[in-house]
Amino acid sequence: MDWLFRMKKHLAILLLLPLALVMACKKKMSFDEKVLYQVASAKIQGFDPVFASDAYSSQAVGKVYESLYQYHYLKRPYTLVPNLASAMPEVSEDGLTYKIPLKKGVLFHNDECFPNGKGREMKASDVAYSIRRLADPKLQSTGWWLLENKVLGLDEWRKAGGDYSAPIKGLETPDDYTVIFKLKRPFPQFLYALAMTFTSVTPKEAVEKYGEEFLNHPVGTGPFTMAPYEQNYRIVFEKNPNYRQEFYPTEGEESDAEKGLLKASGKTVPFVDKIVLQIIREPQPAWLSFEKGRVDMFGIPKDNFDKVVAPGDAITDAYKEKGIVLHISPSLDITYIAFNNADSLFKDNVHLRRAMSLAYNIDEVNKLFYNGRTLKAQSIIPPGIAGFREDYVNPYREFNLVKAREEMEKAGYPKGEGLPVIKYETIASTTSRQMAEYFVKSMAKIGVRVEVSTSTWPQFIQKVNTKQAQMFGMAWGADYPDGENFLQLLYSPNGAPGSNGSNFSNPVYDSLFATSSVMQDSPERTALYERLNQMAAEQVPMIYGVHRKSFVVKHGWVRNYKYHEFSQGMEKYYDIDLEEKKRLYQKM
Amino acid sequence: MENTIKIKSRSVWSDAWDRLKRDKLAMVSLGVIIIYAVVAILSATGLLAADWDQKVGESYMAPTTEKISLLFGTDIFGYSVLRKVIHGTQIAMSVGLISTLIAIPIGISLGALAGYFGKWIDEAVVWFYTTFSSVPGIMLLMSIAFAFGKGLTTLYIALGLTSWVGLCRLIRGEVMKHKNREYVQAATAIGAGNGRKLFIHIIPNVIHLVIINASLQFQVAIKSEVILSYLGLGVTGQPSWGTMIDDAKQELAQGVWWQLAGATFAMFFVVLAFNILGDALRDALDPKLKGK
Amino acid sequence: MLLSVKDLCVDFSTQDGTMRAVNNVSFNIEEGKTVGLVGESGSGKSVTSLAIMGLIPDPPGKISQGEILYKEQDLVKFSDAEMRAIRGNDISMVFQEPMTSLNPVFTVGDQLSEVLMLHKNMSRKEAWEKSIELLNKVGIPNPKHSVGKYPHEMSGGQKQRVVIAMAIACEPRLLIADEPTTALDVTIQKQVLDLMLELQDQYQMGLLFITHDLGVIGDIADEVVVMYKSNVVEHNTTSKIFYQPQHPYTKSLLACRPSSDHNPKRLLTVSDFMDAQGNPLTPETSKMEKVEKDFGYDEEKNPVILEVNDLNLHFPIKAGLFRRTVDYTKAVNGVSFKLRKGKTLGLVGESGCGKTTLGRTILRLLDPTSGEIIYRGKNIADLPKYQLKALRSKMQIIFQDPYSSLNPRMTVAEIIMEPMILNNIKNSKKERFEHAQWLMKKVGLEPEQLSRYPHEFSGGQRQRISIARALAVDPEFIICDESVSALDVSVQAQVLNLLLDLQDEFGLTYIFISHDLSVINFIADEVAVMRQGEIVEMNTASMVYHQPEQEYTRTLLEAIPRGVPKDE
Amino acid sequence: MNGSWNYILRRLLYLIPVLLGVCLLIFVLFNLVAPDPAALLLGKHATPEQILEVRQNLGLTKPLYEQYFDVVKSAFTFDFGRSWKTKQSITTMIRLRAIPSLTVSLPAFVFSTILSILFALLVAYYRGKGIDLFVRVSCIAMMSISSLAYILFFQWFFAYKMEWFEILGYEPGFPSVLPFISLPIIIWVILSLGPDIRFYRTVILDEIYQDYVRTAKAKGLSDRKVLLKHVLRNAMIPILTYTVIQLPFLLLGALLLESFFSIPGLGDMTIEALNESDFPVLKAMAILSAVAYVTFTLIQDILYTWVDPRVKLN
Repeated sequence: MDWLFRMKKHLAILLLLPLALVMACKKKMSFDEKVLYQVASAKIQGFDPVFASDAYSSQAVGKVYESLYQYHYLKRPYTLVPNLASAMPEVSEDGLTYKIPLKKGVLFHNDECFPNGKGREMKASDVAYSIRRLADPKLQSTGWWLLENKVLGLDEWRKAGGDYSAPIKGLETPDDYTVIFKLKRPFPQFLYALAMTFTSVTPKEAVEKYGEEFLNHPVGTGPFTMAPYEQNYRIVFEKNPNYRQEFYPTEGEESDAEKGLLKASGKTVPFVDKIVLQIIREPQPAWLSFEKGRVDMFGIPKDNFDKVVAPGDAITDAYKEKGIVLHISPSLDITYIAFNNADSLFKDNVHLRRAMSLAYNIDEVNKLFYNGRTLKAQSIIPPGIAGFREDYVNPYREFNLVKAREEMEKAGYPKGEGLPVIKYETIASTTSRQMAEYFVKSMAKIGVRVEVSTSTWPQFIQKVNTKQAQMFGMAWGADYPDGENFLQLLYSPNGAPGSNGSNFSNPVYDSLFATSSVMQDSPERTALYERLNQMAAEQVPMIYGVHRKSFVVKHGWVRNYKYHEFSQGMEKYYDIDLEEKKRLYQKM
Repeated sequence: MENTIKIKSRSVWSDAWDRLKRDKLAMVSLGVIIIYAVVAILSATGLLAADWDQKVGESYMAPTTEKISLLFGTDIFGYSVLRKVIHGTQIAMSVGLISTLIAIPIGISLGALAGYFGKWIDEAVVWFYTTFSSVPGIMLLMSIAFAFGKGLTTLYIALGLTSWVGLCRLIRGEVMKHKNREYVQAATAIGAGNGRKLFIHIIPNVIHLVIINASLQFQVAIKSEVILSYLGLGVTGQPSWGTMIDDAKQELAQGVWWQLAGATFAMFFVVLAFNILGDALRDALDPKLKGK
Repeated sequence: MLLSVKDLCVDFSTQDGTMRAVNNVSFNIEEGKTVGLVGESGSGKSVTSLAIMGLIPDPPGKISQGEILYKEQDLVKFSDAEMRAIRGNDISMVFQEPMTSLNPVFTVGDQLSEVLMLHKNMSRKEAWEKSIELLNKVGIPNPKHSVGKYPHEMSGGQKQRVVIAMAIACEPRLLIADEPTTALDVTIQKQVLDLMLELQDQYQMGLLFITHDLGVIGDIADEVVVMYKSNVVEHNTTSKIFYQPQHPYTKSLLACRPSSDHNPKRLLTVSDFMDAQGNPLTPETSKMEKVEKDFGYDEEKNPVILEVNDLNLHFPIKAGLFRRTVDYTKAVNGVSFKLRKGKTLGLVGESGCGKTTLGRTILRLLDPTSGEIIYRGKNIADLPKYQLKALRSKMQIIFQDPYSSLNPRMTVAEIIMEPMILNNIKNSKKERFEHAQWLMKKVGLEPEQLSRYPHEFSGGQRQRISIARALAVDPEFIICDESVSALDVSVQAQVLNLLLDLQDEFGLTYIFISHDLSVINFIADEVAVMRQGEIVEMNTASMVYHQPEQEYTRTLLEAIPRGVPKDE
Repeated sequence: MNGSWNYILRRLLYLIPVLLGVCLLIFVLFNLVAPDPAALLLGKHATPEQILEVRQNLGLTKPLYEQYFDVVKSAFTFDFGRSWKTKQSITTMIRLRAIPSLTVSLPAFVFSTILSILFALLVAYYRGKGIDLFVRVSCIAMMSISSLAYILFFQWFFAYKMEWFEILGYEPGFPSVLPFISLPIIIWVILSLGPDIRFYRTVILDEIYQDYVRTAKAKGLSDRKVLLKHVLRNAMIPILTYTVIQLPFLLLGALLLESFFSIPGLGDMTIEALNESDFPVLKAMAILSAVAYVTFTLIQDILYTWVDPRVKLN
């Protein structure tokens, strides 16, 4: 090792040598193949549809599996169209029986689980099998709530232990291409359930062959296939060679044609050969990767808004130059700060709740945390869904300290006197922490003292579920585009540990909700929804925050992109313009 | 002992202090630490940067020399980053101090007991810290957070409870060595009991290791606060360097570098000072290592 | 002329400024001749030898002046590479501490071959063969096997032989030996010295022999250079030095070493020959009186205070999966003796013979396996610990290493007062302090120094502090465990005198443990020779010395350096 | 030799109390203290009945001693079952995740160790000179910056601005993995260089003042030769202690690095599991690291006998 001393002067070169080697073998972007680079910010749990409860897993599952129905890619408001079903169902008068015809010639992916490794045709029995899996008590699917207490005989089947050979009254397959569902009671949202990933069709052979490992061996009917999942942070999907003939939609919203979204009309999907899904947890590297064109499209983290977005929601020139396009679309969600209405402090004190709502300057929140690009929420239902009224203004939503102080007096705590310190629960992310800080400051202005308690997600959930959280920040995203999905957040039977974490309980609200929830879509139901929505506003069971917007940036070479709230499986419509990519790449 | 005090003599400690005084770098470091401590105290008593939660400008203003409060720019709320940095000093110093104060008594007492009494006590302590150190530290930290909830107190406890093993091991080894030294044998010969041998004779002879360890533990705690903030175990309700650096992970791509820079520099100097002082203390207190 | 050192000055820079370690030292060594360099620790003798080897650590050390002429070439001016060619080849060196001067992780053969391969261009195989030859030459048994051993697998004496083998491997012209035998037992010391002389004779090397003990080199050196405080104070042929010493320091060195022929009442020390400024004094001749020790005893005045009967201390040897005891090391094996008040029992033996263990067992610092320790009629061998406390004030111990036996974090006052506090001697702090002051005077230290810390004292002074601490409880019985072995001969004499003075004054009883027979002879009334945990011979000192019964005792006695010049 | 086998066997038996302790520790920490995972697993539409069912399925309703016994059982059978959260087999998870972790941590560890020893030798050789001071001060300075700051800055500067490396990701296989792992490795090396060089330097200097070094010099060996042969070999003993004991932690990978560079490693998995109260995964990781820890201390002991002939396994 004597060389070390002789080489002292050249040590730097010695150190840099391996570095140069690494740089030499840096990856080159290929322009020969249509590859879509996507990003997700949380890991994919696995590829079993019955567990695909989080957004990213469900999107990943949606590339490989299909449900009976799907949302129309371009039409708004969101409407259902057949996917594996060949047509919309025949629904009986009483709304209890759904007869669904299936497409013929739909093949499963080629997989070892089938004889000769050739994917066989998908049949009605596969649908029934998949529904049984969702209800199987041994699996404890996270999507069971969707069908719980809805399909005739399914709950009993589940109670009895889930014998796959046992018949279920409400689930019949008269022939290979027909499935009949019989419901216990009217459930107007039932079809939405059949469009969710939970109800995707899975072949029995794969489940039986792979057993518990099924979740790593996706075998579906979807537009893309993938090799056994190895829990990598980079998942590669390939175009399904067995895919049936599916076409790009020919109609859409008015503006779609103008945006060039109809150019591909009638063409066979999918367009891309490959999808590379990269999981990147931290926003900084995700953004940097996007900028470098390593990722094709990307939902912007809030802090990068300013850099990308010029005033007026347009993209900044610097990015426009690079061909980057920004899509801003309202998303079907609501953020809120919930009161625990089971807490004696808030239970019967609507004035206190109102006072706190009035003291919380949502416009400022909008500006600080969402760069002023969200919609102030008046009540619980977001725009774009029946029940939302453009003209409705919640009297307790405005920022008005004078009124807030009046309410404080009515509440019996003038200037906050006598009011105990309120505990605000939040999770430990950077933004949540900053939001909590802002909330504390706002409440201090009317003499309400708030103490922040941060937790990890499990702790937070536990506190909410055991009704220990006094106040907490939350958000709700639509499972399906129906007001019911939002209004049920305040329905008292859904109290903790259910989705009504605020434990709001109001007999009038409950009975109106019960009525409306079994009604088919109709003006009467919309009126009822509106009434419920107004009650939700005036009772202030929670301080409403904002309806967020989704900000998606994509590179110029991604074609046919349109924001979709329920985007699982929509990648089949995307296209990559390789010429454009090459051109724009040179600019970078 | 009235008579003795009058006669000036040089104990090991005063010798060490003399040696330390001669080390200019160490004295500068000590100065830096004192300045940080003063800033922390001033901030804790509300004399300095008490108004950190006041807006001084727009959100994310770049650093400018126009106003002192804008020297490091502003954060998302338009708060002065400089004030936040100053306020963060208080958190950093208290995290360092308190977690060190928690870890050291545990480390010394377990280490000394194990090293001195040996036999099953030693076996038990060794088993305990082997068990303890074979579980990944991060799990311990997180579960302590589960047990105590989030916040500053948890931070103190979590960092304190997970950092005694090194010291314990060190003290155990040293006590074992000293136990067989002739001066301890001599103490036995004059009739000293276990307590006396351990506390009057052995511990004062290993305590310098504790001081060196403490100065290093202190800076490790300050650095750990950043990691814990990233993991969501950080301080809430007030700015700390950790939360500032954590914020920066969303800001940097946007060109907002000053929160990261401010907090990193503030941390850099105090950690550097503790490191240098730790080294100097080792040289001064452990003369056999002098000059290394 | 082989080597000629001229006006050598070596400076060390310290925090308190420059310190001169060697001042104007000059001497010559001729081929085949031996020069002894004598002086106490810190006198500059080792630095001189390092300067010749070019091994002065720089910084902080520096040769500031003078020449070191080796075969007419000035080594001081040599470059590092030139010096390396000389080192180990022309001039080689043997160090004091055989335990640490070999690299523990290489085999003896590796370390020997290394020097041969370096200077003699031998191949690994040749060097290995030569190494075996060398080991044979220095008297290592079974060299073929030993060559593959690691240093720790050898005894101290064997290690020193290996170091010597390494030093002579390239047949150097000059061999420097820096206290090569100080750390060894007397018997081994003798063998090593004989070996070196033999080798010197064989190769006709020049030999520079460094020691603090004039006695050691009396019979080997041709010339002696005496160093005191960085300066050469006397330089002459060995016989002149021994028979006509000029400088008072040389005289004191000659007088302070006890020997079996010369058994004075008290040893003469440096302070008898010169004052602090170095002015010569005339020593009190009364001290030099030879005494024939009185071995008789008076039942009244000298009752038996300690009786040890069949004392055993066996350490278990554990082995196997569950650490079961498979055998015992018999550190103390069936030892019995009686000790009378006011008398001194000398316990002598080679290192590892169990003498230290025996001493500590008697004090119950270690627990005996079986046997009786009857102190004043009471068996204390199995007394529970809490009852021992009362005995502690009666029995004390003074350890070997003055550096580790005092707690460095306590002042001398605290050290001396601690036993008083523990044993409730004196009632107030003030009284204790006064007693401590009185003790300081008794052991020959200034009472003002009470507030100092141990590290501010020299080795001899520290040993005095240890004595003061032992005396603080007013004991009647003290075990001195190699208490003077780590001291230079000049200091050793002072401490021995002090111990005798104190014995006279307080009627103390000693067990004096040492490997040095001349010291034992000087101080003890009765001598017990220990070997492998057993007492092999026990008799009055003069009987043991003059009419030893055991072969083993005889070997020990023969090993004592005669302390007479070579040419006599 | 029989003695050493006994020793090794005895040390392996020591695993039992340590594993029992680790089981107790994680049982207390995660079964008693950590939040109930059932509700979390069921998502936002949970009902009390379902929560109860899930708790039963997970064995959380069993008596505590039985639950502890289950932990112990899995520790000794190495059968960790499946993750509560992802339903993945934990053994597979660990197998798949260990590779990326080691792909980063092992080369990083090897590089940093070799580099630091080289630097330490260099500065020990030139001790007290300018280069020594410079390296020492740089080491301390490098250690004084938060690792998070390094990651944020390096990723932004070297990968994004300079485009020297891939920003993130992980592709299995060689050499395609290189551009992804180099930056994390460089950051790791930079983070460990400071403390390592300091430690090795102290260790080497401790040896440099030993007597045998003087003997070696007296033989006529050059300073370099002495340093590289005699000193280094002896310094290997503390160096081994220091390095070997880091090995079990390599398995865990680097937490922050894995998160920021999207490397699907075990450290990242642990953090996720902590965030999701995924008790079986945490249990498996704790047990695994305890086994690794005890095993590596044993390996360390065995290596001692190799570098230091004075040490015998006993």
